[in-house]
Amino acid sequence: MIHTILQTDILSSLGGELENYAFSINTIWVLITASLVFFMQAGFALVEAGFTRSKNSTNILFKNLMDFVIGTIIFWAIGFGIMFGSKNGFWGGIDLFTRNTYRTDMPDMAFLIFQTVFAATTATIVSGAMAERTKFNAYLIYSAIITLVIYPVSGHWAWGGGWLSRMSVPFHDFAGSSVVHMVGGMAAMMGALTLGPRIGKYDKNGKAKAIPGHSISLATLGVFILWIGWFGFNPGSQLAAAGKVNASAISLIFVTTNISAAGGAVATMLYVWLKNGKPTLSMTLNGALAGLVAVTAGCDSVSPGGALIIGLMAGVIVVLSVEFFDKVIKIDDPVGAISVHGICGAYGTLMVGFFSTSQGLLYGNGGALLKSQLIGVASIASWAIFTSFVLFRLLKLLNGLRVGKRIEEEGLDVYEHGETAYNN
Amino acid sequence: MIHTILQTDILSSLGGELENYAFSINTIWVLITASLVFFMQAGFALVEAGFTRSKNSTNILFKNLMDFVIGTIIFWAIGFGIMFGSKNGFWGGIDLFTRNTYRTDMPDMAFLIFQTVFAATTATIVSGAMAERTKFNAYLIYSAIITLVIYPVSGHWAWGGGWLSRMSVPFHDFAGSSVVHMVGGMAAMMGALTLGPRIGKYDKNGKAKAIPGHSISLATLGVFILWIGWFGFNPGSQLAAAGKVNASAISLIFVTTNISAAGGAVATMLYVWLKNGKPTLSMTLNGALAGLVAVTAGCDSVSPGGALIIGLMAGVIVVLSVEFFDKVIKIDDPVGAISVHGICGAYGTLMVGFFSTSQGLLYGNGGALLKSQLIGVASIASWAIFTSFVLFRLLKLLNGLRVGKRIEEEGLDVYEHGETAYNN
Amino acid sequence: MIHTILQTDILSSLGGELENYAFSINTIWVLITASLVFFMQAGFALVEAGFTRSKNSTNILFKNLMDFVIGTIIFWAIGFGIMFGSKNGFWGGIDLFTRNTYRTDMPDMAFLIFQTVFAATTATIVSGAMAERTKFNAYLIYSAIITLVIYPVSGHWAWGGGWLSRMSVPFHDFAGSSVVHMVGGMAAMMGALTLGPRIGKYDKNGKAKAIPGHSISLATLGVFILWIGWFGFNPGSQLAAAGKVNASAISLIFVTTNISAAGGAVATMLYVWLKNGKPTLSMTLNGALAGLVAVTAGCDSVSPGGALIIGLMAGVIVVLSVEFFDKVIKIDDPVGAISVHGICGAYGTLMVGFFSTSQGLLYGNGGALLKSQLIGVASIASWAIFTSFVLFRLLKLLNGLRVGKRIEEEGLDVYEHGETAYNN
Amino acid sequence: MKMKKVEVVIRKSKFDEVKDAMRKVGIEFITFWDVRGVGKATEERVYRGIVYDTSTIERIMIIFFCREKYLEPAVNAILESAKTGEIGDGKIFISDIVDAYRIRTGERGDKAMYLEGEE
Amino acid sequence: MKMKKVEVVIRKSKFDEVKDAMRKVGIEFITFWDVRGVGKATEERVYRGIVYDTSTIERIMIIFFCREKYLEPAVNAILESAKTGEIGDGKIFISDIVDAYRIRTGERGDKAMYLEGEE
Amino acid sequence: MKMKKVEVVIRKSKFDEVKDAMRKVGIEFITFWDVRGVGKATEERVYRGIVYDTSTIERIMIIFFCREKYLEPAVNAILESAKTGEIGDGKIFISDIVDAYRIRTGERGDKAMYLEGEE
Ligand SMILES: Nc1ncnc2c1ncn2[C@@H]1O[C@H](COP(=O)(O)OP(=O)(O)O)[C@@H](O)[C@H]1O
Ligand SMILES: Nc1ncnc2c1ncn2[C@@H]1O[C@H](COP(=O)(O)OP(=O)(O)O)[C@@H](O)[C@H]1O
Ligand SMILES: Nc1ncnc2c1ncn2[C@@H]1O[C@H](COP(=O)(O)OP(=O)(O)O)[C@@H](O)[C@H]1O
Repeated sequence: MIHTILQTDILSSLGGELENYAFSINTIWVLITASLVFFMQAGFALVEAGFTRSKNSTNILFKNLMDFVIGTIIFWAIGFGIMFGSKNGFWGGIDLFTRNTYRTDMPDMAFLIFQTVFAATTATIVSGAMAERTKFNAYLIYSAIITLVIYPVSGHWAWGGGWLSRMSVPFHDFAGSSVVHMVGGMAAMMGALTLGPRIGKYDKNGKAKAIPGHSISLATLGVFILWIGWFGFNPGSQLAAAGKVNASAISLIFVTTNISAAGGAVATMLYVWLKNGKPTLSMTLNGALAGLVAVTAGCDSVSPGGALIIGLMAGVIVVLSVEFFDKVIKIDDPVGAISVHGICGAYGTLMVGFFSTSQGLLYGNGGALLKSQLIGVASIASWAIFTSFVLFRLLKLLNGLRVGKRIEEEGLDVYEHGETAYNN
Repeated sequence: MIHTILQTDILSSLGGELENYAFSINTIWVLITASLVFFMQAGFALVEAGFTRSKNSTNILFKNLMDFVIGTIIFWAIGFGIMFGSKNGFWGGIDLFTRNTYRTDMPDMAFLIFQTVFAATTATIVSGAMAERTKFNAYLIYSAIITLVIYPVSGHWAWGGGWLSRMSVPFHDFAGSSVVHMVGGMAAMMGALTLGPRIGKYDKNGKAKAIPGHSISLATLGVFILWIGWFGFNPGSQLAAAGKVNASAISLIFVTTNISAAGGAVATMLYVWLKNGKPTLSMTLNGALAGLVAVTAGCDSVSPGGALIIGLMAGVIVVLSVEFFDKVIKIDDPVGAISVHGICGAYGTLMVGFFSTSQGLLYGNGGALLKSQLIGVASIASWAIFTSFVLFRLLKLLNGLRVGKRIEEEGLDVYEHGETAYNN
Repeated sequence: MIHTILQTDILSSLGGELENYAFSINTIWVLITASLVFFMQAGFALVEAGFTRSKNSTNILFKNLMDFVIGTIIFWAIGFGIMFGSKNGFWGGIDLFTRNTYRTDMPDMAFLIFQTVFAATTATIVSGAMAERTKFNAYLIYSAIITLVIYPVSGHWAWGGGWLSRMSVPFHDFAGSSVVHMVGGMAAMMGALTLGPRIGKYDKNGKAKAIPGHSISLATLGVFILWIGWFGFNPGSQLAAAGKVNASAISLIFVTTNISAAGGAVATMLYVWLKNGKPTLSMTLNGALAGLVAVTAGCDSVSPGGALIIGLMAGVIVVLSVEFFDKVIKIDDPVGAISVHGICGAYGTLMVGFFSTSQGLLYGNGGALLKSQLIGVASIASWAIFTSFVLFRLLKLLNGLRVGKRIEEEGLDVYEHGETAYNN
Repeated sequence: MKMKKVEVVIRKSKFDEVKDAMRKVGIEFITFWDVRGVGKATEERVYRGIVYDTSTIERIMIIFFCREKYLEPAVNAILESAKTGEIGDGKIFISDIVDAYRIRTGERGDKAMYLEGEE
Repeated sequence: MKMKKVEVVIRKSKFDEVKDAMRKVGIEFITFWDVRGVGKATEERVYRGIVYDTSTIERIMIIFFCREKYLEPAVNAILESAKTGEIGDGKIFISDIVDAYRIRTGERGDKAMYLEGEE
Repeated sequence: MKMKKVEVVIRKSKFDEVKDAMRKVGIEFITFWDVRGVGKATEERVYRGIVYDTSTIERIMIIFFCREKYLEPAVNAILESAKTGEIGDGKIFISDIVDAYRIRTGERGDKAMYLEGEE
């Protein structure tokens, strides 16, 4: 008797202390991984600049900076509330300047910054596909709107307590293959489609021509940075590190993330090698990213072996997809954003239905999760395609989306910014 | 009775354990953020190299490397003691090779490394303003002296228990808008003034001419790196992460830091756009840095909204300041270090007097803190200006500060180092 | 009596919780430092690309990417088991896809990812010495074999419970001066030797000619990235951060690592300055790396002062070694990998025998440790030299190791990959 | 033997078209590089608050050496393909050369200019 | 019609002065690019311990085509503005051209060299 | 006074040899830069799945101006040192110049071409 009274007494007095440490550990984890995710902005900037021509480098770097800047302000002001508020299953409602309380296991501000860097990722994906011909002011507007509403709404469905998370078998997109990457990739597709291809991309007979990027060194550095960023993106999405369960989860996520990336790179390299006779770096870089995007949805629930297979397939898919968009549909996507983020994002989300060790078809759990994944991918993709289609059409109509011919030919740097990226 | 005896007994036996974890958590936090702050060296190196001409790239990169190298050794050997010793209110005294005990909540070595990377930041700021014309050996000497005495002394006043921290309303410079950045910026100003402008910077009529940097790609990458470095700089300055209070503090600091940077960038972009008709990246990069510098003093005590306003104003101030130094005072500062670090550092420190949610004028707390801030800024700036003035004059007299005309014209890389940065 | 019963009761109920936190703290530490070590891949890629000619940039970047990719898969599949299994003192045996249990203080997956990034480092060191003339497919094969067997076996001796760790005075290589760097450096030496020098490296009279790298900006950035990577490499090797002992250990390691790097850089700079009349950056970058490599073995057990001395000497040794290989033995090593990793790795390991504060000769502990260090260095070096010699000879015989003359002259980028690194 | 040297300054963006047009009229060997031109076509730039009037614009310089009979068609091909009609289209300059060698074979003069059996 | 081609190799650091000096005497169109010169002006370099005697120094090559009457003032302007008096100042070479076209208008010869109505 | 201008397009990889060979026959001053050549020597490339037939290959352009008596030895030196025998070795073109100046001294014509007292 004395026993138990005492014990509870002591436990409660210590329990608070202990809880404090859990709180601290989670906070540290979320903040550090948020820093890594932030760094992905630099990765995207370098990949996109490296894969495009030097006459447009200032422009593309500028866009990559500004989408984060604008995203930071807008997501804080409005987007966050739409995504994580609890209004209803479709959207979260308005929480001006994010002042409500959302979490008890970490400070709301930690959660906010983590979500902010995620939101900015979506916007930044788009700039690559629309590179070298998009008006700067149009870019600022659509990147604002993506962070303001497009991303938060479908984000709410999956992550904010919305309808996708309330299905009997909830849609599972752990770190955002669909919520972040596919949304970005689909918006990229609609953007590139609305814009039309760069001058010189297709000859009179409609044959695709190569427009090599200006610095594969920058692009490669960018991919390494994105890769380390993903060590924030995926394990950070656990949103906790305190306790054995969380510690084991984030460790597994590190491994699956890394192996899938490796799988993507090796598959692309080999496939291109067989197909074209030479292993090419620019494509292999896309392959690594494809593996990373694809495993993002299931990084917590697949085995390392499953992650390898997901990555390997992503590495082939991304090549086929790039060529398909380039040569068949003829949407000009200078950096391959549609394929890497859009296609591989959708593919990776579906794979969870097969490879989830607890719920996947291949582990004898039937097709219930797969069905949820299909619903999730279809609904999020539709949302992203529809809203961004409207957005880009409106922008084209009201503001103009594309720079003039002369500007495109001589470079956006000089005409839009009066500044060349490279000088003596 | 038994109760309490037992309890204390158990508590003390567990309390030790618990304290151990707090110790661990703080240590991890300080070490990781120190790593991020270290990375700022790379950021500064890239920004300064990117904003100057390729014929001087080896030189500026070399300087950025060596100031950290020399700072590491000198700050450990002597500087740290001067800053954190407890001799008196003016300086901390000598603790050769930092062997005393300073902290109980983390290992002294963790504190030392964190302070070392801070000290090196101050020195590195100076190189940008004096780029493209300063003798290499002179650079090594003055960067040593800054870390040896200039920075540690005023640092002692504010952070080492010196007189600024003992005022009735203590001076509040949380992470170093003044202690680090303004000191660097003021030394930069005296250095650039003593050197005189680069050949070709002003024409016969004294009109400023543009000397574009050689790679805005490197400069942009540098700013992204600095930005992530700031996620170490500001939240790391909490020097603790254990417990809810600390966890909440560092989370808030992440948010305010990020929002102010965004505010700085967006304000600069818009302001330049309105003024010159085109948004320019090189200036906007400075704007982001201006926002970061400005919020550094108050990142722990302002609200996100306050941080946004501080950043927005910094973004305008930095443009005005750059033009003022360039066109009116005619101090040639190739990278804008004086404006970004000196002016915005001072400005940001003062703003705490207005925007501190607990002590600020705008929150109805009167002008006491603002007065302390004024005293702090004035005294630290005076110290930095005076000592660096003497330092540069002496250097000029005894060693020479500026390379010869021929060397400046053909590039410091070949003549000072026998090495060009770019080859085939 | 009641006392103790109660106490144990409560303690055990809380102890589990506490242990959980220790587990979490260790996991976080290992994962974050693993991320930093991963980032070293980018550092190596940039250093190697920067120090070689632009016509081979795609190739060298590609190799740096692929060795990590292949290493990830192979080390997980087989290498890890060989290294950490407990078969016998010579090798650990096979644990296909790393499914056994190895640790109780952190998740096995955390340990796996940390060891994976280490393994990849060894492979990546080799590419630099063999740059600008090695066939791409040969590279893939040998880099696979290094991660598959060469590195894991000697790794097992020192770190996996093998015979070096079972000596009466165990061999002490804390973070891998020998296990990682010397192995890489020795393989690099055998590779470069088997390949022969680049066309144009030696004139008809056998005089070494300079072949400057194409971008010292990239190389410098690479060194900064390696430096921050080392803040993962060395402190991460503690494999724990929970508790005061661990926290103090990792803090000391930060300081010794940083000071030794600084020592290396400053010594190289001064020595070259005295010798050739000019301080050169490219060599000083090697000096910093030499300091980092050298302190890696003893970073946990030397004092900051000891670390400084180790670094200073490394900075001189690396210069002598580079010149020795270049001018005397005439092994053409474009980036200095043999000297930095091989020679300074061996040197640093031996120094532990002198400078270890607990066991070193200079602290009056006799020569026992030094003897163990000698045995360790000799056996690991022999293993690495012998196996890589066989490997490269076989590769040369069966597959060919070197590209054709025309390809080497016009650049590997175009002929091996159909892709130039730099375009307009 | 009559050989001419033709130097052409064109817009960078027109390079592919010009190259193709020249190939069509039989000019297969050309050498080119990036240059900057100072002329009337200017674009105002602002660097960090300082407006600098620069008339410097990136151009491509093409040179080729050809036998006289190719000259006219080549010039016409360039005039057509490089033209935008806006200021800054560039110039063509023609001068004489007195001798030529093909390094691979050591052939001299006229023979250096075409490949035996391909004409 | 008499037209000349002038090729000038100068120090990089003198470019702005030369350009301004030429503009003053009426030469508004020039084309230039970075070159490296091998000559007597050498600067010893050490790369990773190996001293390499390189006489390679970065220069700027300017070419312009002008009518004969502009030639002398232009040459004098260059001689003055590009001079430092130290080894390595560079050279000026003059040659004939036989024809010229303005791509924008197709104008030929003399007319290609100046803008109608601006003279 | 007879002065010639020699323009040479060579493989990048042959530059050092050519430079040394020329120095041996007395040509100490040359100017060179990177160019790209379009010609018969092609290397197929694939960029992101698109094969692009590019005949564009990096070359170095050397020009030097010399007195006539140096011409033949120089040409021979180049022909020998730049040759690989494979397609793509490049060309040499020779033309007349009418005048030359040394900027440092203002010396003109023949005198601009050699250093007083060094001949
Ligand atoms: N006389 C000239 N000498 C050298 N370069 C010239 C000359 N005229 C034109 N160019 C080159 O051609 C480019 C474009 O010529 P420009 O005169 O602006 O075209 P347009 O005559 O069509 O207005 C210039 O930037 C310059 O590089
Ligand atoms: N005969 C020449 N042919 C080609 N380029 C030359 C010639 N003479 C000089 N140059 C170029 O001019 C540059 C400087 O000339 P240099 O002869 O060193 O000047 P100076 O005669 O004043 O000493 C050289 O580096 C080279 O690029
Ligand atoms: N008529 C020409 N005009 C301009 N450049 C030429 C000409 N002929 C050759 N070249 C240059 O020389 C390079 C190599 O010449 P190429 O004709 O391929 O050599 P080869 O005749 O030995 O096959 C080409 O890429 C091109 O740059």
